[in-house]
Amino acid sequence: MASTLPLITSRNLWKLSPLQKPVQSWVETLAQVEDKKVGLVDLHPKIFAVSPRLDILAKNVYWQHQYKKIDYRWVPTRAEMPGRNKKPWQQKGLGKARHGSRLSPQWMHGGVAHGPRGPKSYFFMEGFYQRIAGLTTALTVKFHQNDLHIVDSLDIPTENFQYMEQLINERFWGPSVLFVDDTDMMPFNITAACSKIKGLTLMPTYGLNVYSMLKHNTLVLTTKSLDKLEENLLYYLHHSQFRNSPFIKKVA
Amino acid sequence: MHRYLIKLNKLNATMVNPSVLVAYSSNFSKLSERKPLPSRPINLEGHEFTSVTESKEEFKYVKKLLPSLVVPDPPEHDFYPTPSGWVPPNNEKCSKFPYFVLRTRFHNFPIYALEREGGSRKLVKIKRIEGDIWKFDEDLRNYVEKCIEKNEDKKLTIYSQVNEVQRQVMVKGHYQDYISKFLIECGF
Amino acid sequence: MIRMWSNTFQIMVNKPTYCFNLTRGYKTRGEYFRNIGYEYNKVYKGGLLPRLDPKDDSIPIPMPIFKSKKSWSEKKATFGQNDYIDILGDGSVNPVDLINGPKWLVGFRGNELQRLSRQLRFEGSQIRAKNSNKFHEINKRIKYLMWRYNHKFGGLKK
Amino acid sequence: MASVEKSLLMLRNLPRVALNNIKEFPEVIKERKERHALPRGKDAKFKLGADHKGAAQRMSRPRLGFGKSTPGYLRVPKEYYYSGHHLLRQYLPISLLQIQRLIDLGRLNPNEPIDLTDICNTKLLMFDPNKRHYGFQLTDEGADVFKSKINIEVQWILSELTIAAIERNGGAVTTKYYDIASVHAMSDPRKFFSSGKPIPKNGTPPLNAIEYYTSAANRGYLANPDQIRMERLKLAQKYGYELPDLEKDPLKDMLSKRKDPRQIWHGLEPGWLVNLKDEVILKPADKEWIEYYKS
Repeated sequence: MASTLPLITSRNLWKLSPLQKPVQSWVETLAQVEDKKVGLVDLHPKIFAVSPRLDILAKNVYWQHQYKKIDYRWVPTRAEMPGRNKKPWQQKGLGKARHGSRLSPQWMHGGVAHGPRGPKSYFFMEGFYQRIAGLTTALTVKFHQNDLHIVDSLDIPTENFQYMEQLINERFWGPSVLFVDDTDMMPFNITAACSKIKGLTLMPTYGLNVYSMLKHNTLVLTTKSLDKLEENLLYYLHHSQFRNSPFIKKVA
Repeated sequence: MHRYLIKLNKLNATMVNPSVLVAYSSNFSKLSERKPLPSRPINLEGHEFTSVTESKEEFKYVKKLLPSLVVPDPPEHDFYPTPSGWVPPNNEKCSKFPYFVLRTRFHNFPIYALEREGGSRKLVKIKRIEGDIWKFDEDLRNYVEKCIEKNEDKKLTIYSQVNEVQRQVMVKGHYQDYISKFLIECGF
Repeated sequence: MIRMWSNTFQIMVNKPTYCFNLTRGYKTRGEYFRNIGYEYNKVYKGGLLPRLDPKDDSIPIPMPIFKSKKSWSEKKATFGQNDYIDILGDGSVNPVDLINGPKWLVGFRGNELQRLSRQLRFEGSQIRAKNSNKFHEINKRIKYLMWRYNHKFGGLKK
Repeated sequence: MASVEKSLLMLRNLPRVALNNIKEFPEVIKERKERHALPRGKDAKFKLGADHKGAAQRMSRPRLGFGKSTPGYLRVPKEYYYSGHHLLRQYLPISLLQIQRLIDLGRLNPNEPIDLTDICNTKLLMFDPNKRHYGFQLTDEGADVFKSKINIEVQWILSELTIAAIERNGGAVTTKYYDIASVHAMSDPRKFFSSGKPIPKNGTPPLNAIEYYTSAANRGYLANPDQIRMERLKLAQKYGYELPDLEKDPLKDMLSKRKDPRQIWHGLEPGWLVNLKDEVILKPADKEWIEYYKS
């Protein structure tokens, strides 16, 4: 059983402006099915109480789809069609339509006029601070819709997936849950349990992104990943370097 | 000299990447005769290197050159405003208002003077406004109108546009000085 | 082929029932009755000969069998992972380095002319050595695009 | 009360935010669509800005500047304003007001000599040596507001007022030339040290700059110190302020700290190698090496 004493009572928030009040959240535990609160934690208002700009979320999701997308479709034009290109029949006298080549676009098996042309990339980089705003807005929206739960650690007693199902039903978590921990190697039990149920994914903190947060119904953060998240986001929110210069790819 | 440099590259981050050594010939006309250069790693055997004296004390000068990129908190001054006119936020004053304006990461006010249509339309944008934005807009306009009356003894009405979703106010006319005075008086 | 007792038009189920997707939220397919009383092939709607038998109610073009979208496959569940690795990671990795694709396209966007000339710069010598026809076609296409972008449509890039 | 809390409260009653119910602002979507759309309605019937038939519609007119008897590049007279601009040296302006604000906010340390690296480390200005930025020039905006005692080293000074403003408060200013290699090193020390190159030896100023850096009026680093002392007195009388005596000043050694003409950082000599990983400085003992890097 989890220790009766509250695990975590307070966290010092870095660069907290006195004008803003911190937001508070429960700390739960996965050690048992019933929902037992294990502590109370302060969350930084600059990350978890940001004005919910859903259009920034839309921009980030659009960027996540586009910047990696490479379209490999390709069709030959009439100039690239294989085979001979003789005039099908004489110009005049047969009463038929005049044609210069069998490979023009109106012919069957002819070339394509304006078809998709070869590997095409849709790369662009969303602004650096737009992406940070995307992360903070997604965290704020998740938290204020009761979809963000903070746990002490991802260890569960058994590797049986029914345990996870009962836990999720008991606590009214969404059918799909995103577990985020600070380590690369997740504990064995939870990986075994989550691999059997569709919709439960495990992710390290550096893998967190706006699309996954919106795709999964609930987001479960461990306290360690919460600290790492706040530390990184606040580091860049108080960074002295202007980072809005466009991304310049180093030519090979 | 050249042989010496090769060894030192291994000391720091970038190892010499063999694939970089492959040279692409840009002109394709004479390409068929020339084969691309074989890429082979640099072998370091057979080079003798000079002796090096190591010293750790002088490294403190190097540390001074690599400060953290985070903007530090401003130091305590004995009286405000400082010579350059900077005033820290004053908590007692600002608790009286139902709104407040956060500072930028460089501890300045988020007031930006903009120009549209090549300079014929002058605007001032105030960002990062929290709390009741409509009340803030009202007080701001009254304050600026009073300032104009006092300083330039002209009766003017100030027009402004409130963007509630983006927490911003756009004021017509370059009155950033009066606006910053207003924010200082509010203690933000 | 399971055929309902009445002659009214129903969706024919030409595969055994195990193909229904268990996670599907709605009733199974066979339980709906649609277009009751409508005989599909009674009125000739044209189309290639031979004409369809009016008494035969089967659909000329079979409906695709329902397949669930598998929206929780491993690839889809972790789509977008590591997109913010330069912010949440230790700053040494950039999401652009994780894009896999042709070398001349990763981290680049341009119209066809720019893509082709960049492809030549990166892999021109290898393409020429391996596939001289493709090399010739690329150059031919570049010449045509240069002409089109500079002379057609008054400079509007189409 | 319209505020962030209100919008967050609203969120509690709205359905869960998911991929299918978020969208950008309608204006942004409309504006993005209109960018590529063809004209509709009354504009549609014209021929996309092309005239009626002939070369104008078929856009086969000769390109800009051609078509007349003499082509454009011969007809239009040429003025060589920018000839050789790519060879000139550029100095980013930084005003005394900005320096004072940086000192007030603790981003510049007034108790240490300030040079090009410290100003670059504040990342206030977009300093890029590839654009032939050779350093910073002090401008006199905010001269009367300036009140701190600093030992600053810049690359160019235009007006005497800036020198007077600094020396009135008991500070010291020198102008020093750095060649482009050392400017590359000084603008981003971390990147330079991780590139594995030895600390560069600063070159001598080019011919057209020697006269500037040797004159005491500009507090050049090659000027004679006695003449500089004399110039300080002249400025004090000209601008009517009482020149504080540097000898009795408690910060005397900091204020009089100068770099060797070949040196680019305080405490580090050219030719040394810095190993960031093991935090160690390597001083080669090769005779030929020492000879080359001896100032």
